[in-house]
Amino acid sequence: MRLEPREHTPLAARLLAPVVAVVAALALCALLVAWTGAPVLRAYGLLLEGAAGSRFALTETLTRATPLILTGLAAAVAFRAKLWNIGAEGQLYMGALAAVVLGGGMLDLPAWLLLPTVMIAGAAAGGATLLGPAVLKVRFGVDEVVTTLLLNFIVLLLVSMLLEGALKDPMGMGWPQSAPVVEAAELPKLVERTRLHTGLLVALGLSALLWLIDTRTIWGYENRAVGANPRAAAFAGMPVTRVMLRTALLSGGLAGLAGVIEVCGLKGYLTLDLSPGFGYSGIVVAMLAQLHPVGVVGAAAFIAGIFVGADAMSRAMPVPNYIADVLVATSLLCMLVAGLLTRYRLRRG
Amino acid sequence: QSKVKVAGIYTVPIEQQWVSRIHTALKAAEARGEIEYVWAESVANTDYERVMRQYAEGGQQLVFGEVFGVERAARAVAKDYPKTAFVMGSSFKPQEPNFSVFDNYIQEPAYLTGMIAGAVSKSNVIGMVGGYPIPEVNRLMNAFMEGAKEVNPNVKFMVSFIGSWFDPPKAKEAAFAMIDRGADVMYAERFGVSDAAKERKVLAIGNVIDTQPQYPDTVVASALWHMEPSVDRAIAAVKAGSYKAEDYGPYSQMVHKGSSLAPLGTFEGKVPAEVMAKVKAREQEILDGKFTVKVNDNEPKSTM
Amino acid sequence: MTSPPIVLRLSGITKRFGPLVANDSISLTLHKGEVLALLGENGAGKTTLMNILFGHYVADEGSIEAFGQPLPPGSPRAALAAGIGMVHQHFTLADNLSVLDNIAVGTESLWRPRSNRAAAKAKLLDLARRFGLEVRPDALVGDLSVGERQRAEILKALYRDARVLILDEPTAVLTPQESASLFDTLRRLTADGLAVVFISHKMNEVFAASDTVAVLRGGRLVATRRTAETDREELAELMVGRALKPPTPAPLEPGEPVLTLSGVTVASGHGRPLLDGVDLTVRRRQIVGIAGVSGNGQTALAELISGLIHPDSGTMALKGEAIGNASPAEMVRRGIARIPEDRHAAGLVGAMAVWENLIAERYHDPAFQRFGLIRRGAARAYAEEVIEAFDVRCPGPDARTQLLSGGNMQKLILGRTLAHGPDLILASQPTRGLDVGAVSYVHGRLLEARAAGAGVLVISEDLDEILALADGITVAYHGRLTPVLPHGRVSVRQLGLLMAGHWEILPEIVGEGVP
Amino acid sequence: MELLQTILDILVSAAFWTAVLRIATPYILGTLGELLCERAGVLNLGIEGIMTMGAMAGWMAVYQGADLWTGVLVAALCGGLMGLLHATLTVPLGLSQHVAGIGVTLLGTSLSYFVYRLVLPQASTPPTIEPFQPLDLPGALAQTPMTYMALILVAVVAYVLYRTPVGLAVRMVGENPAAAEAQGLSVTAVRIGAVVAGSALMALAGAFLTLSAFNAFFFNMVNGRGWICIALVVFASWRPGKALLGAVLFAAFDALQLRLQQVAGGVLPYQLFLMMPYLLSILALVLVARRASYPRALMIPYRKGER
Ligand SMILES: Nc1ncnc2c1ncn2[C@@H]1O[C@H](COP(=O)(O)OP(=O)(O)OP(=O)(O)O)[C@@H](O)[C@H]1O
Ligand SMILES: Nc1ncnc2c1ncn2[C@@H]1O[C@H](COP(=O)(O)OP(=O)(O)OP(=O)(O)O)[C@@H](O)[C@H]1O
Ligand SMILES: [Mg+2]
Ligand SMILES: [Mg+2]
Repeated sequence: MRLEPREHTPLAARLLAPVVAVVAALALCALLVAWTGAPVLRAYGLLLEGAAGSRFALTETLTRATPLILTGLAAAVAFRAKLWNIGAEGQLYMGALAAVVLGGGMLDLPAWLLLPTVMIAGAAAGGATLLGPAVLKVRFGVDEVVTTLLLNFIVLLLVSMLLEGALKDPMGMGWPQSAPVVEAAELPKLVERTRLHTGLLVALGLSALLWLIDTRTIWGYENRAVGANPRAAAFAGMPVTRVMLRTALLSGGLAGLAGVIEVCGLKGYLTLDLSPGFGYSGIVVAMLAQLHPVGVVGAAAFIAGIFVGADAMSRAMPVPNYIADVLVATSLLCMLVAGLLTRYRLRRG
Repeated sequence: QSKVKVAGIYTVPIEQQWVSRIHTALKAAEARGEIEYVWAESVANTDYERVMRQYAEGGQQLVFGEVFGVERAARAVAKDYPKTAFVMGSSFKPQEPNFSVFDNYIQEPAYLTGMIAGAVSKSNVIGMVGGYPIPEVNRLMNAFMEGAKEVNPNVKFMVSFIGSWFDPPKAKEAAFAMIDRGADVMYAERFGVSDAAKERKVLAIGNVIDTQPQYPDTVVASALWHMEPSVDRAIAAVKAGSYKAEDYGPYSQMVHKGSSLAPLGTFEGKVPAEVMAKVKAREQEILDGKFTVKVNDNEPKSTM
Repeated sequence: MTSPPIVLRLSGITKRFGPLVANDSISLTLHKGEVLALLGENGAGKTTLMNILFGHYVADEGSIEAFGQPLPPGSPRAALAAGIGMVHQHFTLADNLSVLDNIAVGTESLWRPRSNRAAAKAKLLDLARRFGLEVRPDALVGDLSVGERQRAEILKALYRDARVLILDEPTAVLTPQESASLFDTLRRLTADGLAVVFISHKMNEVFAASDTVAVLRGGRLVATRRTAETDREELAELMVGRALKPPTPAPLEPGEPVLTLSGVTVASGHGRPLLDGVDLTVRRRQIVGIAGVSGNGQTALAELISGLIHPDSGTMALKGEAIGNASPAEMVRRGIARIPEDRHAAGLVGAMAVWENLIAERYHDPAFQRFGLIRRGAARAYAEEVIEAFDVRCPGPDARTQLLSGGNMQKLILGRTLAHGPDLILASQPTRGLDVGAVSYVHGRLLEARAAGAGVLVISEDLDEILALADGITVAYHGRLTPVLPHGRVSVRQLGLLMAGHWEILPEIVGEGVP
Repeated sequence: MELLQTILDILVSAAFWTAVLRIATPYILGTLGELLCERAGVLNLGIEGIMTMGAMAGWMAVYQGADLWTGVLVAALCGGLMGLLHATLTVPLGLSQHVAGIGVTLLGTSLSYFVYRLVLPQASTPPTIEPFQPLDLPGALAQTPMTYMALILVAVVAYVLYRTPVGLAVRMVGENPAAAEAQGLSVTAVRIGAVVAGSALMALAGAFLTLSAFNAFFFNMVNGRGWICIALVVFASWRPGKALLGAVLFAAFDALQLRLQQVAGGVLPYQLFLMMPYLLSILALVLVARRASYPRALMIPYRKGER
């Protein structure tokens, strides 16, 4: 047996692949569910209901998808340029840090001015965080997988230090958390009486914008060329180093923005557990979307839906709630294989 | 139908000491047939609000949990579900009509364990290993240090934090480092510290839970937290339809049996009698309201 | 006369890649001691056929017999066991491992508790002596010259006691001397009873070394001839399916200088400089060829003129204007057309479309962008023009560049660089690995540009190419260049000596009155 | 000055080096495992999950009544299985090693928690086992058998890689898979084998935490140690000997910061000390980066018959 590339994938196959993947993942996890003694079909019915069965479920899925879109874009942008940014988690926290510093009352601006300022600052903070590893990569050839990974730990410790020190909320009763952002720095809700906030629109807008940049501008053109073959790009006269650093700023910026949006849209202030690994999940999202900026939206919604649904299901059944993460992981792996089968066909010999 | 439907929402696994006290108390109520109990553990703060809403929508009458990282959101949820009773670990005030708060205010027994520790230390060096310097930890450490200094003014403290709740091997290493530098009594805020003490044959002081059965030759004394008074009170109130927002903090105090100094157990007779007499006296003063242990939430620092 | 026994029999081999039929029921036989030359245009299916024989690919139809036994398909291990050895078109050596490791890997049972390196080394050195293949067993492959790697590849096959040796374009990257020594070795091997299949685009090698020629075209075997009974013209016609006549340069009067290097030195960071006080002038309507064994500074010179590196001392002037540390983009702007040495690695972005590669050097041009937005329509239209003008065979401007054959990739690069009437053309190894049809196309284009007034600098390790094109020849050795010697004044023998560093003969050539 | 004296005092104490070796053990095992995978050309970001799996499975086996060494074996087997999953995805199927790895980490972690909770739903004080005890040897030699096992494994891996045919095959598929195939080796088999073996080593690193360093399984207890191993492999330039050195250095920084916290902890935030090992790792990387010679085929999938 071997894999042979397909010249073109039938649309049906492309549409069917995710369905098949999810069914396969559900079938695999059915074994685990059955092991707990819970009725499998009912469990999965509850999963679907929990992910999309009500207005509440839908808004919750989208709320969780919002930061994933941004960290997914961060990974997609970087990976396209072969900049292996595994540090979105740290960049997210740097963005959140900037948000609570500037949005916490330091600037007295009206909302229409304050929000963009905070967002830009958060993006800048995230971008600057990735700039370091990017410079080390182009200047000294230091592997960025490792530096960005290590920076996550450093950033988290830095945030911890600030939350117990300079940024500690005087009203927080000693708990290591920042003061909340002022009302003008809060993102308005998208749907009343839910958690869904306008950060989703920002994420969607950016995804579309990045797609436009990617396909329509010389920036995107340079990015793709440098990503695919830096040597040829340099030979043709493209500013490879500049593209690398620009990509780092953009990717880190997007991750930083995810932090800003979590703070300003959802939580209001910063704690050490702002993100349950959104930075890492972003990589998953980006790869599921095959690094396509618009595909990232779908992939983020998918990952969020599986998690939210499975989490809700575990609550109504005697199933440990870690099933949610197991399902996300299994879906991811099945999705990878299904994606492969849309690009390749199996042939004997 | 008379069973109260109760839910627990914990941001950490139920093995974590703090949460285990709530979980155990609720389990006991369930075993007595008073409640139906469901729970979710390791709920990330981002997801906390959703889980609260889902439980409230799902008809849970009473919800226990800890909202230290999600104070604002949790209080908003409580507003949306006035029929549901929330009893949450929190550093703030209760919120009308249905949001009650509690915390591990067990500084009193912590103070008493400090007295014992100060007395049994021969090197006059006590080591303390914590996860993060949060108020819940600080106030106990500070009370402990005060207690130790009362009986032994020469005692010095080493303090470190390992930056994690769940890394016993690391806590153990931190404890080893202190024992290497002369500590002969270890304040075991994290799992792992007592193990180090046991291996090096020095003493340890327990915190929140009683671990003497596991370390019979190591753990001298422990400051125990009992959530039962709070839990039982809340359940009774819900059952009676008289539930209202209130501060359950006091029900963690010794006088309400919300906390206690563990019996010396295997160390009975090994701690100098005059010290134990002093400890007993203090304990009585506390119960009588004649002595108050100061609540100090600041990060404790090494004094070496 | 009884012919020697058949060692290899391929019957009805067919291989499809999706819709493409790479091999179309090909049958071939190979006899003991025979040298079979496999000829064909780029993409004719030669490598595919050999990959099937060696077990890298599995044929869709057909069967193979080696020494009378059927060969199990799809198993290089079985092929090796049957005595078939292959030297691949692109070397299959690991740079970070030693020569010995590269040769010995896979020859011992994997579960032996210890490699027997001493025995392996002894066997290798013995083989090397017997066949006159000098090697350094403990050197890292990454430190070897191309010729040494070639020898390591052949030794790999011999080490396994190969009775049939497949050589896929073995001379494509060799210098004349190295090629000659390779053919020496081949003679010794065939005398020893080895049968050889070798693939080449170079006609003179076919005639020098083979007993039989098989010609593939479009995946089909179109002819098999005794080498002694055919000639160049016939083979070329069989290959491309039409008659070819090589372009002949018309004599032209060189114009004013377009490129002047004086005393240019580029340090290497350690040891000998890459370029050492190079003086060179290229004039309009003149083709200057740089001959030399690879690794004598040609790459540095090409990178210098491409704008990728900068001189540490000395000056470089274009059309009389000194240029400092210009970037590649700057060089393009100044009218230099640059054809890179390695079209896959440096020339093109394989994952991008043809049109995107065509505008790669001038996408800032207002014709192709406005306010940073790419004018896709204009760029595509332009690409179609170039594709037409340069006869690039591809499905269209949106085709992925990866899927083009080597010859068409080269035409794409020519189109990208020559379409704008450059003043100077830098062509590094412009026809490496191309078939005769493609070679004559490229040469024709370079000559056209010369006629149109450009100066052309050709860097090539293929002496035939330089002799066919150049008006003046300079030889690179240890980072230095000889003066430009007029074509016709210098013999192949003299060039060979200069390439080997015997510059003491220079006065006898230059003394005869070179300006 | 006084601080310098303290540091010197710490560095010359035997207790310090005992701690260093103990802390280093999981890093040694994890780094060896990752190194083996990467030497064969496969980046294994599943390490964090595989370590968690090893920690859980090994402990669970012992808790269910197996003896300690059986626990170690069970951990290695589970790690090998996770490795097989990663290898199947990345080698014959050639899927992105980054994503597959992160997927494996996610799966390994969540599956471990799921199984632990399913088997021990009532646990509220974590149940414990009787772990490996340090050998009764003087000074820094007083280590548990697993630490000695780790040290022996460094030599074993080095020997296998550099002195045996199978080791050469592993290095070859990591450098140039096409060349390995042309020599009759099955790239797929060698890579899968290396990833499975490497993952088993990673699982041992996890098992050390629950069978040796501590006596219970905790959620989250691997606590980023796997990621550190990834950095250590780069630091080690993909050499087993240097991996040992790197792990010991990192552990030394960690042991030192634990001790310095108590000396200077009064003045500086404790987070600065915790940061120290990470910062120094990055610094070390900058210093070695130029000389690192990584396996050329690392992260490049190889599919037979494709170019
Ligand atoms: N792995 C592959 N996948 C798809 N198509 C392939 C593959 N290998 C070869 N081909 C196709 O088979 C045809 C024959 O290619 P092959 O490499 O055998 O040509 P060749 O005669 O060796 O050419 P050259 O002289 O350039 O080396 C090519 O046109 C190509 O389209
Ligand atoms: N990855 C691939 N998938 C499908 N077809 C391919 C692939 N790579 C190359 N080809 C096909 O192989 C054919 C010949 O390509 P090949 O690389 O052999 O060119 P070439 O003339 O040998 O160039 P060079 O001599 O520079 O290597 C092309 O027609 C192309 O369609
Ligand atoms: Mg070929
Ligand atoms: Mg070719």
